[in-house]
Amino acid sequence: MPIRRDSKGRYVEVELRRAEETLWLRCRECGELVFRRKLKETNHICPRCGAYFFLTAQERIASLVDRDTYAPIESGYASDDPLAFVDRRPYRERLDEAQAITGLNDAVVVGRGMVDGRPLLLAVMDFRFIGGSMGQVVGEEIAVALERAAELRIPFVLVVASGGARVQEGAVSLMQMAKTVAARNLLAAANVPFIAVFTYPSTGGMLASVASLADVTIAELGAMIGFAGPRVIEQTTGQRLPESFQTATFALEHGVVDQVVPRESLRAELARALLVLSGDHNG
Amino acid sequence: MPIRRDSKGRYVEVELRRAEETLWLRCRECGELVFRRKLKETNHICPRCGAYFFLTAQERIASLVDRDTYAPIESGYASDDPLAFVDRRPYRERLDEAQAITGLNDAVVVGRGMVDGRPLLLAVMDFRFIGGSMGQVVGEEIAVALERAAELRIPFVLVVASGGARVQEGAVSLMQMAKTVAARNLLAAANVPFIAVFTYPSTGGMLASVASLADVTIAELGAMIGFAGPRVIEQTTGQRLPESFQTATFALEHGVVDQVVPRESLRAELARALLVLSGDHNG
Amino acid sequence: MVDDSAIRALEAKLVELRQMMEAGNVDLTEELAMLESKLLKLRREQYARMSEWDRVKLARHPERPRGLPLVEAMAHAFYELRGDRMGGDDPALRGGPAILGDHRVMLLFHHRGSTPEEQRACRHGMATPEGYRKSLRLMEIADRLKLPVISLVDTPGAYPGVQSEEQNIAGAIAQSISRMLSLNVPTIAVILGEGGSGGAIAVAAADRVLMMENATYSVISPEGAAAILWKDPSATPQAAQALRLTAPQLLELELIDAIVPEAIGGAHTDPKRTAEDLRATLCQQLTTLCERPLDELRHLRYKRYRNAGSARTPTDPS
Amino acid sequence: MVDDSAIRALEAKLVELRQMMEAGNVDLTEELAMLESKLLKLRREQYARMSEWDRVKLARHPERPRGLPLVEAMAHAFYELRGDRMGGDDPALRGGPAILGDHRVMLLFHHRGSTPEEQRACRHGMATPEGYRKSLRLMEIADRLKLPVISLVDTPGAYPGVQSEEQNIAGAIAQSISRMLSLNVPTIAVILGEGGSGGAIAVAAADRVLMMENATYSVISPEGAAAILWKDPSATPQAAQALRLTAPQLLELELIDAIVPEAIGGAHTDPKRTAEDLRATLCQQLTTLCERPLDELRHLRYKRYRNAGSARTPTDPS
Ligand SMILES: [Zn+2]
Ligand SMILES: [Zn+2]
Repeated sequence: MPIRRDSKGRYVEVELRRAEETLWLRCRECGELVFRRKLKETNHICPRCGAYFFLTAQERIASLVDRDTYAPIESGYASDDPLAFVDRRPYRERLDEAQAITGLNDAVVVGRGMVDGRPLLLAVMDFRFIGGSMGQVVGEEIAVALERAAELRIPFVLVVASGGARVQEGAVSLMQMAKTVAARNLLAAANVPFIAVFTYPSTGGMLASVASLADVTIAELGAMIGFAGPRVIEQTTGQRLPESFQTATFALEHGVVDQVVPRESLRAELARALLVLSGDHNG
Repeated sequence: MPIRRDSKGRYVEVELRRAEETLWLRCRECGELVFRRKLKETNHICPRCGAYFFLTAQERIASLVDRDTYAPIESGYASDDPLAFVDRRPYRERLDEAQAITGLNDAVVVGRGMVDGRPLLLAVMDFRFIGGSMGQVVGEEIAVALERAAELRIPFVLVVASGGARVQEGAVSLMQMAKTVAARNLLAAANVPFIAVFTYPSTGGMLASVASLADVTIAELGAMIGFAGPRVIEQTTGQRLPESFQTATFALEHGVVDQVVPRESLRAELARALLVLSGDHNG
Repeated sequence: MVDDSAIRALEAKLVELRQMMEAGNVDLTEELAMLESKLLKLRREQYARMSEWDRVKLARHPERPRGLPLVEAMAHAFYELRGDRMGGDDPALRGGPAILGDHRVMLLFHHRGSTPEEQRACRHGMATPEGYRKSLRLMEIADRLKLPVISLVDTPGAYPGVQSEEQNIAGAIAQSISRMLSLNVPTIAVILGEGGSGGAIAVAAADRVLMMENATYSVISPEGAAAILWKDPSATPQAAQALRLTAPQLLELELIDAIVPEAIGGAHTDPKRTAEDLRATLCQQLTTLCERPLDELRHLRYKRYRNAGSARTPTDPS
Repeated sequence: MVDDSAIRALEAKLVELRQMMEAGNVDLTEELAMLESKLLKLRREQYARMSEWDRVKLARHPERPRGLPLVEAMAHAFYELRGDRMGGDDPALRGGPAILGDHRVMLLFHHRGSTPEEQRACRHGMATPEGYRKSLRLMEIADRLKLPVISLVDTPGAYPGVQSEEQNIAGAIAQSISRMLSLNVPTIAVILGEGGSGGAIAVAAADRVLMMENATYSVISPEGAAAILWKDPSATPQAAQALRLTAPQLLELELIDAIVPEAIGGAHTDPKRTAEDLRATLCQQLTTLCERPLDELRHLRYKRYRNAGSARTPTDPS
């Protein structure tokens, strides 16, 4: 999908990569070869041109959570391939490949941790895994995380990086919208705060379900936030899209997000929100 | 106030008149002199040009309710003149005059009745009484009617003809917005339906409180529906107002009312709505 | 549609024989009965042979009973409520209180329109944020007045447009799902024609989900899937097959509860019967649901969507 | 404003004497003390003599502590939430969770802006449907997260514009009043500057309504009343008097609960103290309110608004 841009906050697409194996990464914006370890220090922002590199779920977690406070919650589920779906390739193969590349069972990672000393339940999506699409496993993991947060009465934070529904799971993936919303209603009934962080991209069925129901929504600068893909909109309506269409700034102007922050401020922003929201653990 | 018009449904202003004393009324639209009794048969529509005459509360009630089913509920309250307000004339004098002309204690009449055999609690405003403005008595009467409807579990119908708040009662009139909304919340908690009928005019504080909270809103063709007066809007913003501004059709197009109906269909429309809504008394 | 030249030929023959008989020359009663039975058999066979893509075309059939005409045929009384109370009204997603048999309900339904102008105004059943916010308002009223909610789903999907995005269509859909799941009344959704993606689930997260025999329900249209996954529009029938979007397939996947049978050839061949059958089915379901205590209903609803389409076996993440 | 030439002269004299003393020539300690006491007396007298129209001008004073700067001075932490989730955000009506002393609360407040551009963007504190729908959203969150709601009211009124009408500003205000009255948390409103009509009551239907000493609260502006009732703009001061819109008058009418004292001369003469006093008052009220059982709170709230400004004596309708 074409990346529309906030004036600041440019995402650069990088190749799918295994989490730990590449030593150097090339910035597609300016061509700079950047040492991987260096990127960790810069919040995965290109030191030369300021472009944002895509984060893996683990990298995102490390960039947000207090050191040594993170504990994963593992459901151990992997997709059943409920439709036995085959397009040009079997879905099963795509799953195996994504699992091999990412080391993940699916497109979301769930765990507990602290931000600035305040506990939270965290679900972070990984765009490398079939575009961060929501199938039965993503739905299950997010529902588990929401239920756990409700039970423990600690705030739930969802970091979105999702192209939408997992097409290869058909109506099964559609059901995940209802599933995650049902679990979110449970969290809401337990009076527990819910913060969503929108990154690039936050679109489709993920945005049209649980992600839009957060109490607080924070957009990372450069995020793409929208329901339908720009191409679909142009084809269906013949409309020309505004320059800033579906950017974080656009979402702010149209009342969809509470704040837009550059990547380097995201952790502090989250801490600020948790400070006023997480009463039970208030210092 | 200047009357903006739906393509059909033209209201004509008539002089303040005592309910029972004038035999003939002149249509300000076409000049026709119409025999009062004749008007009753035509739903107070000019037989020559089709213009709508303003209805007194009693005339409105007669036009809607099944014959011999209406029983007034009298609170017996009259305004205290809580601010001892005097502008160019004392408010007390205006009240006395309005009471003398209308035979009412204030700008709303409350009672029980049937429409097509279905019972309802009815509050009907009378524009002759200081422009149908809402002061402490209107607030009280509407609240009483809402409480009674909640208690009896029969639908509440409010027929609005109001220029807004009763300015001469200052903040006291402002409180009536909260009062009527509180009583409406009680009705809602009792799961009892609430229908509002908007006539000319339905504006200001009346529209910005209880009237807007009806489950079903029906606009009489030719109604004026809006929060701020057209002159205020033009003066504040310098905007030119659209031709259909604040008409019933405008309200329909902007999602504010469910239906727009000509005066002669209002009773049938109400019966239709009550049929599907008033389950307990369903034939 | 399926190749039906054999059927058409037989139909023509039947008309011919009937005319002959009416002309009074010969008694062809027996021959007519045989031919009619043959025709029925052919229709049944053809109907059974339909591919997924044929079903999609039946679900989209221009004469399929749907929208306002179906509601008017089905309900004893219907009072339409309009507007989101915030700026607009969407003619593509409609609703209002209605009487269905002995039940008072709140109806929600997509409307595609009959005339070309109406179809344009309704964007062929693609609802906007205004539509989903109206349906939210109607759910609120239903909850307050204790009216079970019945939704008739028939949409290619929510409307993808600039204004939809500006008005946060995603949020409107999410709110609609959320409110539907939290309703304190029984809820039934019927996938009537096309159940298209988020625009469908927005009003389909119900206690009971029924599907018309020839309806489809999918996360993406076959055309969309062909374009995205096959990068080839001609793969559309193949995509329709892969998506498992027909009623029998979805029943097998346990994503729906029951199938409402249609007349042989499809609902459009007998609109009157369609309306009657659907009303009967809904009334029966309503009677069952209304007997359940509300707590139980809400508990089962949570369980249903909590478990919908779950992976069955935990496996070690590699 | 009131004529304060005598005060200004005395202030100038004081500055002169202080300079003389600092220059080291003479000890004027006693004279200075006398003059200061005289000045205070004058100020008190003048302050007491203020007409209703003077109060209106104080309530509107450009340097009056209000909006975001006041919130930032008052709260230990404040996290602003933006947007109605439906298409826009109104900078004239703001809010978010905050920490006030030992209390976590949800703040709502009008914001007029400091710079001319900001003032234009905020329409001088006149909120739009987007603003009231945002406040509705924030009330929803407050209810869910059990945060008491505190609103700081300072608006000439809701914004009268074509778009406001198109987006049903009346309905937005009505919904806001309704939701505020149904909240399952304690609520406090402070009439901070101008409490203008429907735009004010929309967020002021609270368990406790406080008024700053020099705030005004009215169904119409004095200018509006003069135009409508007197048909004469020069009658504005007279209208201000007739409307009984000052804090002491509204306390007498039992429409508010308490007055928050301001510094002599008005809150703007000591913004820091204003913020501190207001925080202290709010925290004290919160402590009291939070002790009450919720049922009792809601019962009292209903009674309060059910009886607000009622006619006292039933009389026979003539
Ligand atoms: Zn670079
Ligand atoms: Zn006439």
